[in-house]
Amino acid sequence: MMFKRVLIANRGEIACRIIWACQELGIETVTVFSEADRDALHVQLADQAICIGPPPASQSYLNVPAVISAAEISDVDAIHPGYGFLAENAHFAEICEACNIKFIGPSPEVIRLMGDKARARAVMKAAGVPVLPGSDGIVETDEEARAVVRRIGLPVMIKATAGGGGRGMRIVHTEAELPGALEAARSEAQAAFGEGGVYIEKYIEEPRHIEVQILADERGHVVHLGERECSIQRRHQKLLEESPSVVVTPEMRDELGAIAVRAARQIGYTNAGTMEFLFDGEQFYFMEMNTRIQVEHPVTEMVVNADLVRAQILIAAGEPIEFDQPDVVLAGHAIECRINAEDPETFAPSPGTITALTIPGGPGVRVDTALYPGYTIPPYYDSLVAKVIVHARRRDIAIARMRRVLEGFAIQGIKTTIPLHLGILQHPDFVAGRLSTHFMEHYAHRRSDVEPAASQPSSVRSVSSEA
Amino acid sequence: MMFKRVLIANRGEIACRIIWACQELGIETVTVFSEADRDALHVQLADQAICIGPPPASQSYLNVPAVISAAEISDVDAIHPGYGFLAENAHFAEICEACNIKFIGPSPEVIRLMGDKARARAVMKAAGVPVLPGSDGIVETDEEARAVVRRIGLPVMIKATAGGGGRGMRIVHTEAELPGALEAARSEAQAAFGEGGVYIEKYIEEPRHIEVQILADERGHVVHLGERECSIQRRHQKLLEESPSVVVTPEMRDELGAIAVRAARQIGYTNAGTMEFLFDGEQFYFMEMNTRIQVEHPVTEMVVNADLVRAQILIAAGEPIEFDQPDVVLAGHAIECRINAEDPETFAPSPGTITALTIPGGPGVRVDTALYPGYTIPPYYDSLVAKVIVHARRRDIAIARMRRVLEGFAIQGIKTTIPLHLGILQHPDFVAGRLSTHFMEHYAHRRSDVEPAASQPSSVRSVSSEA
Amino acid sequence: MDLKEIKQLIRLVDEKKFAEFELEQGDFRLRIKRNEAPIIQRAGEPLTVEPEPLPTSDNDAEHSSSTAVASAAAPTVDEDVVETDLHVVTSPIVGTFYRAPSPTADPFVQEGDWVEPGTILCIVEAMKIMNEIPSDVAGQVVEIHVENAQPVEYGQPLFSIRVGRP
Amino acid sequence: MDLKEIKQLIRLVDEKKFAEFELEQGDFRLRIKRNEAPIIQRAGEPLTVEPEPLPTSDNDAEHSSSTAVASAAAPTVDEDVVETDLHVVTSPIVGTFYRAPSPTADPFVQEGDWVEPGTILCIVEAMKIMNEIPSDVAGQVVEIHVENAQPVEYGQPLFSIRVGRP
Repeated sequence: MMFKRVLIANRGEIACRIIWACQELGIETVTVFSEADRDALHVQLADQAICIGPPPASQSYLNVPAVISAAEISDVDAIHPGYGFLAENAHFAEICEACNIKFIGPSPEVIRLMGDKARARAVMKAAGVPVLPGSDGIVETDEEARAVVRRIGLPVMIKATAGGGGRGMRIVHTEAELPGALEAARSEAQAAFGEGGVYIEKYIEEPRHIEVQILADERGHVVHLGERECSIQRRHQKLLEESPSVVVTPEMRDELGAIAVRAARQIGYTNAGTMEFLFDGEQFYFMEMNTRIQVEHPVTEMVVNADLVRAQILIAAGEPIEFDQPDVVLAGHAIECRINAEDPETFAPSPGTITALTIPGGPGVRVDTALYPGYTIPPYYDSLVAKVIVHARRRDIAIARMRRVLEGFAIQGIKTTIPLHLGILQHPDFVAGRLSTHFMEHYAHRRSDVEPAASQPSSVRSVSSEA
Repeated sequence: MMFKRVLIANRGEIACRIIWACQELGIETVTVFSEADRDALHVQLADQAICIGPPPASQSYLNVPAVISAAEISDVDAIHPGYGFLAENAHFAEICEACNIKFIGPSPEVIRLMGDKARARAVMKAAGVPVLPGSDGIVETDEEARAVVRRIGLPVMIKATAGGGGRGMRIVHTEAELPGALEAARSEAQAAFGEGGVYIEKYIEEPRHIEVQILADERGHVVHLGERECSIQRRHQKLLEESPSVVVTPEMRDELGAIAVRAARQIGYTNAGTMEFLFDGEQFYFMEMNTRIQVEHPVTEMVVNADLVRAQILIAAGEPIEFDQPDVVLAGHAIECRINAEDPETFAPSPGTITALTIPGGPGVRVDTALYPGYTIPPYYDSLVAKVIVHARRRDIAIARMRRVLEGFAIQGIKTTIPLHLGILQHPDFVAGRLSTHFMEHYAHRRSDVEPAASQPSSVRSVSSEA
Repeated sequence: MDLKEIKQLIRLVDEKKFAEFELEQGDFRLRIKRNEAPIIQRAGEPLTVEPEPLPTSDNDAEHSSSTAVASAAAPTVDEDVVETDLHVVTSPIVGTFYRAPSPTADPFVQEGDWVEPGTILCIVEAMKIMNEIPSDVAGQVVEIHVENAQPVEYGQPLFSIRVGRP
Repeated sequence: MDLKEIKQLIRLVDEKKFAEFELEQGDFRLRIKRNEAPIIQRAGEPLTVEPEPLPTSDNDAEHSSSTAVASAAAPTVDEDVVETDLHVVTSPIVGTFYRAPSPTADPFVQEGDWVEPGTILCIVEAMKIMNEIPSDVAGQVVEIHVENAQPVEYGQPLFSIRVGRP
């Protein structure tokens, strides 16, 4: 039965994106906001908006009782958590269930399982998903760790089982480093996540980050929507994503997709989800599964002509997926740039007031943003201010299109990462599709070699960084 | 050989659209502007901009010597005429040729042939294209006219051979009306076009306007890109277009496309062109061919994932079309609304300064506009200010998407036709796909029946008309 | 026009407090513009544009009535509430406002009642938990801003209390 | 207008706290703008964004040099051009500016020459046609704004002529 009213427990572009999807389905929208977001676009787009707390996210967007209470007083049927904030909080999903409010996402059990990286790895391995050679779950002692290293060989990566965002991670190149690295990773994980458990995996030197999007309805129907390549990262934050990946052949896509679909079925996955893999040039290794919509979902939407947020809502309402696996055909090439309100040189956040905004149009261009002229970006939340997505018949045309869109995209009043993106887009390795998750380190390194001081690559134009 | 520099002899959204296409191809752009357009977006986007005259179009954008002279002083390889202005001016195309500047469009001969409606009809008929029963060319005497009417039956339409925009047209329901209608059409045509020749065609009561997009390169390769339905018109001005048409089956599309491709080959057509047909529910009848890019080209771009302006430029540069007929697959459904700066009730032009502008994002949304906040729309040119195009897997989703985009599209400072479009989008006949070129007359009629005074249909929301 | 005449014009425009002044006379053109209502800029803060709600659609009409629950309440207080020693108790949580501990009980306070710091003013129910909201000042309740059993958002004004003792 | 007079104007505009001031007089153009509060809100009007030209990209830098051909010419006039009785002859067409009837011939006019209405000042070539541009006033040519054989756009200043007789 279709929802009458949905609460969006998020802010920024993804809150707008979810409101748009609800509007197209004829669903009323209720949004929550902190005191810092009274003028935010999501507050203005929704049918109803409820202030749930002061600016810090811990007291508003992450405040479970406040969000649930807002859902209760507005009498919604379901909550869409977006990404970040409460999106992968199993406890929150449980409370929704207890309050008879549908959480738009997988079950709390699946969220919890996939949130424990060591357990997720074990479950996926059991489901026939290739995983990196490594320890069977958490490594307790140095002796255990040494045994694992001797079995799988160096280098290895120590990872926090509760991890994310690069914290609690250590690369180990020699056996001698092992005890110290274990200790450091454990205490970092304890500090960051309140849980010190770590596990060990084989470390791949120059991997690509390739992920598979799946959709699973509550009637047992699971489809995959091909892959996204997200190798362009800085400190484990994705900067630019594309679909399809230049290294994935149709055969590899079918195989990887089939593995993902089978595993999703096996763990009882429902709603949208993403399995992230490392690719060493020959094989894929499961890293983790994200049990939510992802920032980069639009590149998949562009190449398969689907609406993933619409699909999430329909699935949560008990509806079947609107298409079958054979309907999913990746056509053309899509690229997304995440535009952050940051200094493109120092990456220092650049909150402020938008004094001018011009969004270019034309074929194959999509811009998802919560900005509008006159809007003041508050300093409390993450710095993503716009997602620019382009689609074209070929990757080279998509790159040319993204360059012209970014060069014509005027955001005044703040600094943005547009000049950085323009630099990436014309980098010979990027143009040739020679990517790895270390691309940005090499990029920064090369730049500091070739061009000392703070100068930009000559053709990186400072489109929007001049206030 | 690819062009180094192209002059865009136009303004508004289509000038921006052409500049964007050039930028993606690495081509430098030169744009011309009148004194009224000094702050226009196309002037700001181009690499170079040349003032060619005072505000009236006759002294600037329609001023052939000024445009050619601008092309000469800026040393361009080619001119893209856009639509309107000089786009179907055979004389202009000839001068370009004489000046060794490539006109991005078909040859002057083909433009001239298709500009003479009676000759075009005869040539198409000879090329095997179905045309409406009617006179063989221009009708000189009442006797001739009466003979034609007796052969093809009433009602008939009298049309000016130099016609366009509904001028020089008369519908005749009885033989008695014939002499007076001929006289009236001739003198109207004489006054409007300086040429009084008229011809007679069978009149179809409730036709659909369906047109076929073709591309023909200069190497003899011709493809069609399916049809667009443009039945929603007001006084022969299209308001809303879609692709595909709900009444065109894949078999009909193949057949109509094959006819269009064959005819294009026969007349030596090159570059982008559109053959417009009337459809009486059973058969298609050729009306005319437009020898230029059309306003509504984006709906085709969305469903076939192509870039028609890019294709025009590549073809003019002697390149082959980048795809073959089997690559052209119409996927999903696209709708375009032409947003005019007009009062949605009276259709009075509403020039003015844009005080706020918010363009919604999300999947399948494209907005081509030359507006920006602070821009003042001059009163000299046509009132089209934005084209909103949506694309979705199904027509019903596309309609829902267009509604939410228009409801969220804020243009402040001027009145726009957005409320009118919202009214059309929720009209039961539109939703059911029951269309004819008289849709708007019935729509206006029904409204004045049901709702007297100036009130809007209850759910036509005045999104943007409040300044 | 010579300098002297231009100066005279400038002084006149100034004196008359016009916002804008334009004069064209053949080749001569003069334009003067005054900044009547400069946007408030607080020290150390970025320039703030009027926080007028973005007009996106007629949804505005609907949602502004909801979003304005908190923001509009304060500006619409009655004449007699506009006092300098008035203290406003706002809701510390999102929830449902109850004036009494149970449907049949008497309200915690009425307009006109005198309260002390710690006096329970109302309950805001959130997630089935009844949160008692105490007064943080001593004074007289002059206005109760919310009807019984109505939803309240974070920061929404509940009571106006004139600070003091009887 | 000489420097002293311009300074006087500047002081006056400053004193009167105007936000913007523009003065055009023939070739002379003065524009003063205060940066303090760029957003003006007039009573009863929606918030108006400064109609400043949209800065889209660094193309700006390039094309403004082209679009500004005409508009920038005035502000960069030399001291001696800042005169009140100055007449500017602009190009009536787009084309190429020639100072002489043929490459080897003498220029039609030089700076300092006296001209009558109808005196040919230059040729603007458009589409292979040599269009002779006559003076429409009597006076002395004080500045020639365009180099020989350079492209000119519609409305671009070509000559400044101090109106009068020798």
